[in-house]
This record gives sequence, structure tokens and C-alpha cells, in this order.
Amino acid sequence: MKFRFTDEQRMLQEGAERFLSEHSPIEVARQAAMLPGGVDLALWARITEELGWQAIPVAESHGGLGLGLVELVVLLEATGACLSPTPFYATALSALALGTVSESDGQQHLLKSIAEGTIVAFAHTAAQPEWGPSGVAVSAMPSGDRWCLNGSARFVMCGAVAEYLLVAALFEDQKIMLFSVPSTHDGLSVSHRIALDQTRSMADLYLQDVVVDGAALLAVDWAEALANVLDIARIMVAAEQVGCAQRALDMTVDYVAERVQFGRTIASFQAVKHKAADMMLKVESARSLLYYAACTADSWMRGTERRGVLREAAAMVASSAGDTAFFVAGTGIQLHGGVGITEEYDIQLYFKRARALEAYLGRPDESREVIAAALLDTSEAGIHAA
Amino acid sequence: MKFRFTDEQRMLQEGAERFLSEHSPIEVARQAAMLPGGVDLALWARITEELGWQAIPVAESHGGLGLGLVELVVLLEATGACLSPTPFYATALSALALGTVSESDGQQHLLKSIAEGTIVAFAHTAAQPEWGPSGVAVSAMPSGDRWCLNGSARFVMCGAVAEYLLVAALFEDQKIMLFSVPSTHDGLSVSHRIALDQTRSMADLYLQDVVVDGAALLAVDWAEALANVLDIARIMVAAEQVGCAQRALDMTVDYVAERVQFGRTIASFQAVKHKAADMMLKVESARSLLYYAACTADSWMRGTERRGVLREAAAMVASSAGDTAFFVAGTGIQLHGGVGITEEYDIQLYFKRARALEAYLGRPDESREVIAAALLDTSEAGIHAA
Amino acid sequence: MLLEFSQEDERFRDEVATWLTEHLIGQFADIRGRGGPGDEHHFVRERKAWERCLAEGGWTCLGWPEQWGGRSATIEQQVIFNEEYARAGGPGRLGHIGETLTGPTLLAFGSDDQKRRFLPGIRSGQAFWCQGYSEPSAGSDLSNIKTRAVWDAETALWRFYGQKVWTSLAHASDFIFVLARTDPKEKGHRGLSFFLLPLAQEGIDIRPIKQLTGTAEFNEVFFDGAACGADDMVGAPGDGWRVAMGLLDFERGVSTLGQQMLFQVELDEIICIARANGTARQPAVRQRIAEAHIGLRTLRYNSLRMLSGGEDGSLSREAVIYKLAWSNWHRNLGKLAMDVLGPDAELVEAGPYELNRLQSLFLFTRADTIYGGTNQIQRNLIAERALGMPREPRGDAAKE
Amino acid sequence: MLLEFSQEDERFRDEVATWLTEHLIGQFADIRGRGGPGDEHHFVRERKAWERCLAEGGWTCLGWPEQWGGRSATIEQQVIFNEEYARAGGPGRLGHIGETLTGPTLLAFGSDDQKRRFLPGIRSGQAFWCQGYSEPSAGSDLSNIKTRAVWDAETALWRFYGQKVWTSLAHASDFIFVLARTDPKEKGHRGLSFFLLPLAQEGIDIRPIKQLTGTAEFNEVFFDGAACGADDMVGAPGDGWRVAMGLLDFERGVSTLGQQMLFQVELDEIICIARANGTARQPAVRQRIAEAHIGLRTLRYNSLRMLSGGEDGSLSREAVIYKLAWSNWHRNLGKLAMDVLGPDAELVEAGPYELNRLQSLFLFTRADTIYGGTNQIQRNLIAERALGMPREPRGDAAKE
Repeated sequence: MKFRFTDEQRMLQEGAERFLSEHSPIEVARQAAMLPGGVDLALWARITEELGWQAIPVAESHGGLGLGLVELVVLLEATGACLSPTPFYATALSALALGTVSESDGQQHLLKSIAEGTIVAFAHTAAQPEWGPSGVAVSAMPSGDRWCLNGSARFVMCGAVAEYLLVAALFEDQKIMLFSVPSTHDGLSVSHRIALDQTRSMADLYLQDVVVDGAALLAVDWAEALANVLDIARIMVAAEQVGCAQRALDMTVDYVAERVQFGRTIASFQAVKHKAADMMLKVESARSLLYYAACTADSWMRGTERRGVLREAAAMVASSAGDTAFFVAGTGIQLHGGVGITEEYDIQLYFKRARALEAYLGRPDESREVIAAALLDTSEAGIHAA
Repeated sequence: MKFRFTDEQRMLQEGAERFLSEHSPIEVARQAAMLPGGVDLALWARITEELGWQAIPVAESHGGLGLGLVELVVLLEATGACLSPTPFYATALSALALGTVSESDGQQHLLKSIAEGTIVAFAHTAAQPEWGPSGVAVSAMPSGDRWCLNGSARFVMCGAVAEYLLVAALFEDQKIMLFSVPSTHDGLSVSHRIALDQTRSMADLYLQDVVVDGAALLAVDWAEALANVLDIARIMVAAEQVGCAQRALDMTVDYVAERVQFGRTIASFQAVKHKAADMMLKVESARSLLYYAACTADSWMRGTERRGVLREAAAMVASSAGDTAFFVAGTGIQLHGGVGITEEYDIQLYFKRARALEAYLGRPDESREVIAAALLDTSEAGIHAA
Repeated sequence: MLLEFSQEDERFRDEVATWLTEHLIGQFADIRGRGGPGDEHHFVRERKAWERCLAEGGWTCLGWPEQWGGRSATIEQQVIFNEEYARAGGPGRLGHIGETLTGPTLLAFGSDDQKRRFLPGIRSGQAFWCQGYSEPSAGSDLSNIKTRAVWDAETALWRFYGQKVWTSLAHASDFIFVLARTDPKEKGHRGLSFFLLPLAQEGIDIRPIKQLTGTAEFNEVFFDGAACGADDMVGAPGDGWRVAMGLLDFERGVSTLGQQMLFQVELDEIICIARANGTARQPAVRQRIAEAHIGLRTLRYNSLRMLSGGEDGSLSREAVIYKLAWSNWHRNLGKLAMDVLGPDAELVEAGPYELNRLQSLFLFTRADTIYGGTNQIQRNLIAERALGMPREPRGDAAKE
Repeated sequence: MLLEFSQEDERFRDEVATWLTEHLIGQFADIRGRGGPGDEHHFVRERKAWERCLAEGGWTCLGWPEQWGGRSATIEQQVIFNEEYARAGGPGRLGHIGETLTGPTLLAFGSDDQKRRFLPGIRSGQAFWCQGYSEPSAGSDLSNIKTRAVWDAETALWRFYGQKVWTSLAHASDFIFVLARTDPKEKGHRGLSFFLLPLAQEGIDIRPIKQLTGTAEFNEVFFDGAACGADDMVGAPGDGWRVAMGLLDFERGVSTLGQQMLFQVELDEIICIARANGTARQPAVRQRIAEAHIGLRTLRYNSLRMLSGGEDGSLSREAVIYKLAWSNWHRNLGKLAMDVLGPDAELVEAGPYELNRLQSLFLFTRADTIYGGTNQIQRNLIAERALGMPREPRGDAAKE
């Protein structure tokens, strides 16, 4: 039992923090918001070439590093802290999704491309009525030996800068399938959206009679796998939330140490100190659940942990990290006082990010309901037996 | 528009506070907890003889004063602040319940008795599955021209010291009826219960083949009236909660002004001041809703306000006052520090009372669900039109 | 206890409602519901025209004495006017600082000459005011003011040097009242004086402050030699703190009920969306909507108690709770709006950053718990003024 | 990152579990699960016998060096012992103050003579200790200690005058360690010394403090001439504060996982009741049960990080969050228990005031956020120690 990073993981973390503090200061995020697609492709190129993060979640057999969720979480905490405008989350999630489908030429090609730096975005839902498999709003119709796709997939991270899109689609209103579609494909329109969190790259996809080869079909009966991928995604989002919250806490502690009112630095007022203490308690708590969830996801991917345990871990950290980031960034604005709501100060960017991530893939109370159902509605106390 | 007490109401309040501070200090509540039935009958005798509070909710035609909920609320705030061990709430509620039934000899007799100081307790539910009409667990069976009652009615305020009990009973699993039963009646067993809040008088009633005359039947088809009486009861409970919370706040502010740590009165620490500020905000907010609800209940009793508006007012103040009293008394213990959890200090008595009242007649979240249903589930926005 | 208004008051209500219905048309139809908090920068020209129209109808400065063009209106009438104004969708008032702050200050502390020179412009909707209190290092700690007013004997004028900040409506105003240090040897509350300055002069620079919403409602106001005359000081030199604090007492809360009607419109919109998109069936959302409803009604009855005066059973010294209560309620409403809107709340309708009303509500309400006294300052005030708890020790940090 | 324990550790776990199963029988079957917080006053005699049984099995003082009868056990082994002890229903430890506080203090600061005199009794389950820190005017502000130790040259003894309070287990203990002022001219941290006193002597009066639960687990300890020898002072005169603060650092958190297993038993009971009585279908209860579950798991992973040492990715200086986290979690659990129990929670089973386990949980957990440092003090500590924020200015009120 060593619930701490290995030396390699610590080096990965330190390297990421060093790189990002040099190459991804907050100005980079602010500037990327002005770029088409909202992504800093130069920064991404540098990451892929110098650091090779894109290869982390790709199996060694496909040209990747074959590392796990703990390593991804280490990096996503660091990118989350910088609001780093790269497609790292998007491509890593796509790689993990591709890891769940059977070997095929198409799958191999995509994984290899990802390991080489190609951007592949994951497009799974229109988020109506919800973020899970039942929210899929693209239909797949067979058309000879080809498939015809129609519908929409929304809130696609980095969709507008992706070369390929992984699109979940519904066949005969029942089965979920997974397709790969090049972003330039006929009938596919990818529309970059400005988000309330301006520093986040988001796109909507509209598919009108998008006809693809049979080889584009990567998986059938993919509903359960999609649910699993989304649980992994929730853990990845939580890592960004923990990074975001930690930075918001740090910048707030720094600010209140400088700000003087009533002849005292406001950091000396209990009202300020106690809020900061609550912020830290929440951040560290979310972080503990995050590392547990990452370990659990790795065990699940190795086949040594049950699917229910992954689901529980993802729901726990989604609930905790979602509430935490929103509380911490919101309190951060409050403790900044007047300047906290100005465009000039950075804390508002973290607040917007915290809000965006809290709502992404399900709200914290929805995650708690997942836990409650497992504890209260099963015939056996499902979670606890784990 | 004068949302403040009339001169008469203010005099009533001042008189009550003067009387209670002299005759109902906290020691009286502590001592009453040791008495059989948990009520200070000498104090009650003094109140009935010198102040005549028991006559307030009884119509003038029945020998009472015919005053309304605002006056009751004024007095219940005062008794709530002293945890005064009297059957004032119980008899006032019985009088109001009797006010909803048609004139009959039995009804007139009971109202007249109440106005003269007789204790009549209201026994309406076994609180399973809930506090409303569906929780009634006494059945009424006709037996010639008499009625036979069986079952239980629990959590009856001051039941063990009552001369008469008003018992709600279910006829043919559908209709709710109201009976009066003398406490000494054959087959009726009244058992005083020690409550977690030791200063509160509570009894369970068990009825085994309690055969009463037809005259004991005071009302049939009484379900809707019972719901209305319970809404009135919630407003009365809220008055006790506001009184309890105000006193808990006052004693906490007094304590922290005296207690010195780190060379300062702890009242000078922001962590303490800000908690006290939150306590006051909540108390005043609950009080505002309380006076609104009392005015609404009076309008409803005069027939100038709709039943739905009464229900909304009761649910609003039950939610607010319930949360408030629990928060304020709990925070009061916290700000007392170590002595707060000793039997010797009084704040723990207020905490127990706050808990008892919060759960009585429904939890705050259940009250909020009443509001939500009215706002969200009706075809028209029911509440808002009010 | 009486919640209903008198028949006379209800007749007054009809009169107000009728006038507003008849006048919020034509050129003014477009500005219905515009220009409130979060929207202050819009339709300034049109809203100034509307102020003049209001003034002609006799609907500005209701509470002022008749001598100065007011109606000496009762609290009830002022409440009713504010309620009906909000109900009719009256645009955000540009004249309210002059009407509710400058006016009462001059009536209480001003010279006859000052009243004659400044009150009519406010009453007629011709002269607009903004307030110059906060500074970068005097936010929560207002007494730490550094803006200097220096007597220039040569020109016989006071000259101003320094900076004010968070000045709402400065870009739309004609005058500013300024709290400035006239005695550089004094610190804290002492040595401050209260001045009335025209904004359109040399030595004043107004710069908008861009907010997290992308819009700019607040301003910085820089003074570098701007001037006013000796007769533009209210009270005597060194009286500034007393005048400024007196001014804070003038806010009698008559506008709170109007504010609450705007809140009700927002809550109704959220409820409407929740019913339409099914979030109304989610238990957590239901609890929060119920809480919002209860909270808004609480604000209403708090206000009515406060306005009903200081006798027992009413809020009076406790009036200090209002700011803390409404701002936190409103901030929570902003969050609720986002959660009810669902995923679409995350996307902006149009570039560069065109927020819809509820998105703007969500972001802008983060300011509610900060400006006009932060949550922290409000809790200090409640603890000290209403509960009589001791003040926080002041520090003596040199660093500013 | 590795969450699993090693095979060797798992073998150790089996050994502990087997021993406990084989020994928590017969006379000890009745005290399974008894004597924890809220139940400290029960079965004292039986629990002392159990301590001797544990000691004979070699299960006391695992972390002590072998020289003093310990096993020099690793953190993992200590964690495992505590987990298995809790899982087996081991009764509340009467020896834990001696084992985890007195022992490590003597090992770090004590003389060889003191070690020889006191450690064996602790190790063998024969000598029980309680701690004499808090006083009526030294609660949160521990340095304000007024108990005096006066050197009596005639008898060559230190004599004690004053009062300690909140002394848990004093009535069941043989010894008390006392922080007392030896230099009456000094104030605050200075002039304090640390002593070891037998309780069974003239001049010591132990009075139980009755709590809101009707039971009494804490005591007041009055000193009026009680004595100890010169060789019963730990460290030098005036070293008391340093020794006492060092002692606070010995709590390495190995017992936290055992504590959490007791919490899990409580939560499981609540879940079981909720499923049985239908409250498990209420949305608000569901959210709270889920929160409790998540919160308890959070405590677990916080502890594991803390115990895994100081490298990156782990909690270390941040360990100060644990008290704030568990106490508030537990207090919330007490409230949840009551709401799940429903109306019956309000009634006591038997007179005079016999609480069931969950009622006792509800009331007693109000103390959790107070003793051992209030929520307020914990937040100060986190802000100052972990976040490096400035200390609160000390006052100089004469009044005490």
C-alpha cells in the first residue's frame, strides 16, 4: 500500500508543470479563445513532438506508451490548472474509447494516428435527455454494405479542430454503434461554438445523409462500452476540476495576502482564512477520490476490477470534484472582491471553467443518485460488497 | 399596510414575556421533565386564571376571546423561548380543530371547557407513513348507535395530562371522522413517553374496543379539515421554533461576549460574529414568514383567503422555521464550545427542542416538496396566481 | 397586523399603473425591461428621454417635499410606485442616484444655494448623478480614501487628484459626488470632505471596467486637476464622513419591493423553462425551486416589516440583513437558472460573447455579493450593529 | 500508486484477525463493540481485563520499538491492526492514551528512568493514562494554562493547584500527564512544564461532567496539593509547551482507518433502516446517504494518502484537514440517522433517559466538532499551517 505517485509518475508531473508554466501561461488560454476552433495548435504540436502525451493512452502494440489513468490524471490536473487550450482530453478519450473496440484496420489506423499526434474527437450525444447512452441522437441506417448517418452530436470537445470524429449512433432505436468519420466528410457539418467558458473548445456536429463505408463501423452493441467510456471520461474531467480548483485556491491565497484593508492584509481575517481552509479541505478530498478512481479505472482496464466499482468510483469523484471546483472558484471570486468580477483578473476564467465542467457529463446530484441507487435499490448492498 | 403588531398585540406580547420571565424560567422546564406527564400544571393553572390564554382561540359565542392566529403566534413565540412546559399549544390546537366542526352539544361543551382551562389534546396520527390524514391509524366501526374505536394515535402533545382527547379515526378505510374521548375511558390507554427532548410532553394512545356514544362523534368527512388544521398546527409549531431560535441566539451572543480566549472575548472573532450574523438573518427571515402565515391563517379562517394559500404559507414557514431553529441551536452549541454539550448549560435543551420541532408534522424538505408541487405540477401556476 | 394596502393606496396604485401603461409606448416600448443591473450600459439616450417623460408626469422624486417638486409621498405610496414601475417593465432608472442619494443628502446637509442649483435638475430628469466613494485601496475599508481635494487659492477652486473606482453610470452622468481628503495630515474618517462636481470638464477621465460578462457597467474615474468651487462642498471641511454615512441611511428600502418584482420575473422564467424541459421532475431541482420561491417571499415580508417601522414585531435595526439576504438569494438563482437550462446553458448564442438573459444573470450575480458591501462586510455590520458584538481590531500595516 | 496491501501485510492481517476471533469470546463477548466514543463510561473493569489479554497476546504498543516491548510495526501493519480490531468489534481501547501519547512522549523526551518506570505498565495493560491539558479558561487557547506546580523544598515534591477539564477516562485511569505553570511570572507558552502524576492520591478530586446525553464521559480534575517527585517532570522546567506540542505530532493517523470502520458500521445500520422503512425512496434522503457514503470513502483515501508519506501526490502538511473532515462528516451522519429513523427517533426507549445507539450518535456527535480543537480552531490551523496565512492578532483582555 503506497497511495502516492511512483517516481516515474512524479517526474511526469514535474515535467508537465514545468512545461506548462513556460508554454501555457494563462495568456495562452485567453488568446486561444480568439482562434478559430478555440485550440492552440502550435502548443499541441509542441506537446506531441516534445512530450508525447498523446501516446500515453495508446497501447504499445499500436505505437503508444500504454500507460494508464493515473498518468492521464496527473497530466489533466496540470492542464486543468492552466486552462490549457489543447485537444489532450479529447484525443486521450478517443484513444480510450478505441481501446474498447475489437481490433480492425480502422481501429488500428486511428490509434496509430493518435499516437502520432492526429486529433480525434469523441462525439457521443446531443445531451438530450441526458449524457449517457440514451442521449445518443444520431441514427445509423444500413445502405447496401454502407451506412447512412443522420442526426446531431453536440458539446463535442475540440470537435472543430479534429481530423476524425468518433460518432456514436443508434441502430433500429436500440443498439449503439460506433463509427469513425473524417471531419471533411460530405454531409457532416462541424460548427465551433463559443462557450460560456470562452477558453473551452466546443463544437456541434450535424449529420445529414453521411454515408460511410462498412469499415467506418468500429463497434456494434456498444452501449455498455459507451457507459464505461463515459465513466472514464468523468474521472478525466474530475482531474481537470481538481487542477482548476487547486489553481483557483492558490491564486486566491496569493491575492488575499497582498490585499490590504483596515490596515491589515485581508488574509489575516478569519472570514477569509476559514473560507480558504474550507476550499483546501474540499480540494484535497476531491483529489483523494480522484487518485482512487484513477487506480480503480486502471484495475478495471486490466480486468481486475468489476464494472460496478468503476461506476461507483466515477460517480463519487464526479460528485466531489464538481461541487469542489464550483465552490472553490466561486469563493475565489468572492475573496477577490471587486476585481474578482473583472475581465482582467483570471479567477473568473476558473469560475467559468468550474461551472462548465460541473455540468459536463452530468451534474453532481445526478452522480449522487447513481451511488444512492447502488446502495439502496439493489437486492444486495451492491457497492459495499466491493 | 402595517406589517407590525397592533398596540393590543404588543401589549399581549409584553405581558407574556413579563409573566414567563418571572414564572417560567428555564428551571421550570427542567423540573417539569421530572413530573408525571411532563407538564407543570401549577403554571398552567396560573396562566388560565391570571392570563386567560386558553380562551384566545375559542369563539366569543363559546365563552372565549375569539382572537386569531397572530395572537397565538405572539404567545407561542414567547412560550417557545422559555420551553414553557404547559399544554397551551395542545389546547389551542384542539380549540381550533373544534372550530372546524359543526355545532353540536359535544363540541360546545368541549370549547366551553377549554375556555375554562380544561386540557384537551389532539390525537390525529400514528405518523406512519406520514403526519397527514393518510397517517391516521385508528379505525372506527359502528356498533348499533355507538362507535367502536381501535388502533393507535401517537406523538400526542400533552396527551398524558389531558382530560379529553380529540381522536381522528378512519371509517371504512376512507372517511376520516373526529371523536372526543375522555382520557379515563375504558379501553383507552394513554402512555406518557419520555422524548429525546426531555422537556416536551408526549404521549402514545392505544385504543382497544373503545366504545363511545354517537354524541362523541364530532365530525365526518373530516379529511380536508384535518389537513387544514395540520397546516394551522405547522404555523403554531413554527412560532415555537422562532421563539426557540431567538432565545438560542440571544444566549449564544451573551455567552460569547463573556468567554475570553487568546486574550479576547470570543465575540470579537469573525468566525463567531459571522455565524451569529447568519443566525440572526435566518431568525428574522423565519419570523417574517411566520407573521405572514399567521395573517394568512386568520384571513383563511375569516373565509377571505383560499385554502391553497394557507397551505403554501404553512409549508413556507415550516420549511424556513424548521431549518432555522435547527441551524441556530446547533450553531449555538458549537459557539458555546465545550460547555455547550454539558447537561448544565441550557443551549442543549434548545437544540433538542429544535430537533424535535423540525421533525414534528413533517420535515423541511417535505414542506418544500409541497411548494414545488404547487409551482411545478399544476396546470396553472397555482401558488403564484394567489 | 395588516398586509393589505388601504383603498386610498390602491387608488394611487391604479393611477400609477394607468399612467405607465399609457406612456411606456411608442419610442419607449423598446426599452421596457431594459437597463437593469447587468444591462446598465444599454439604451442610455432613450432612458434619459424616458426620465424626462417620467418627470413631466410628476413621477420622479415622489418622496421629496413638495417645496422641491416632490409629492411628500408616504412609504406605502413609494412602495406602490416601485412595484408598479417594475410590474409595467419600466426601464432601469438612470435618475435613481440623484433622486435617492444626492437629493436627500442636499435636503439634509446642503446649503440653500446648493438645493436651488442641483435639486431642480434631478427632479426634472435633466441632470444625472453618479457616486464617487470607492477607491482601489478603499473598498471594504471606505475610510481609507486617498483622493485629495486641494484648495487652489489662485483660482479659488478645489482641485482633485486621485482615482475612484466601481463608479456605476459614470459614462451616462452629468455630476459626481466625491468623498475626498482635504486634510492630508488626517487619516481614516477624519479630514474628509464631500463635494459636488460636474463631470464634463478637464482633468476627469472615465474608463469603463470590463467585467466577466464582457460588458462594462462600472467605471474608473481619474481626477487630475478637475475642479469645483468653494460653494460645491456639502457641509464644512472635515464633515465628509458624517455626510457620507448620513447618506447611507437615506436608503429606506422603498425600492426593494420593485427589485423583488424583477426577481419574480426571473424566477417565473426559470420555472417556465423547468416545466417545459422536464427538469421540473428532478427532485433536487424541485427543492431548489421551492427554496427560491420561499426565499423571495421571505425578502418580501422582510421588506414589509422593515418598511412598517420600528415597533415590536417589525424589522428595524435588523434592516441591515437585507443586502446579505437578497444578494445571496439572487446569486443562487443565477446558478439555478443554469442548472435548469441544462447543457445548452454552456453555449453562447452569438459571438463575440452575446449572453442571453439567464447566462448574464448567472455571471453578473457573482457581483451581487461583492458590491455595496461584500458578504463579509455585511456580516460584520449585522454582528456589530444589530447584535452589539465587538469590532474587529484594526491593523497598522504600512503596505497598501 | 498502489492501493493494495502486500502479501506479507495480508498475512499479518490474517494473524491479527485470527487472534481477535479466538480471544473476543467468553468473558469478552459482552464487550464487543462497546466503550467507544459516547460509551466510554461502560464496562471499564471488563475492558481493563481485555487490555491485559491484548497485552499478553503482544497486541499493545505495536509501533513502539522492540526494546520497550513493541514490534516496531510498520505504518501498514498498524493500519491493518486498527482495521481488523474495528472489524472484529474490539471494545473501545482504554490504553490508547498511554500507548499513543504518553509512550511516544517518553520515548522522545523522557529520561531513561521515566521510560523504565512507566513504559512497561502501559505495554502490559496494567497502567492507564489520561491527559491533563484543557482548563476552564484554556480550551481553544491552550497556552492560557493556570494550573500551578509549586516546588515544595521541604518534602522535595512538586505540588499542584488548579483545575483541568474535559479529561476523558480520568475515572478509569491510574496516571495523568499534566501541563502546569512552574514559573508564575511567565505567560502564554513560557513557564510551563510537563509532569507525570499518579491519580490515586490526596489532593486530587475527579468529578464527572454530565453531558446532553445524560451520561458522563468527561471529567473535571481538581488539584489541591497533589504531588509528584522531581523525577516526574518530562524535560526541563519551562519545556512543557515543547513537549506537549511534540506529543500532538505523534498522532500519525494509524487509528483513523479503524475509526472509519466503526463509522461504516453506523452508516450500514442507517442504510439498513432506510431500506426497511421506506425512507430510502425519499429523494432528499437518497442524496444524503450518497453524500455520507462518498464522504466516508473520502476520509479513507485522505487517510491512505496521509499515511503514505510526504511525497508528491500525497497528503502531508495537509494532514491537518482530517479532524475537520471526520468530525463534520460524523455530525452530519448523526442528523441523517435521526431523519431516517423518522418520528420514533423522538422517543426514548426507557427512563430515565436511555438512548439507543443512533440517538446517542446524534447527540454525542455535536461534541465531535468541539473537543480536540473546534471547527474554528481547525480552520485556523489549516489556514495558518497548510496555507501559510497570517495568525490572528492576540488580544490583551484582562477579563478571563
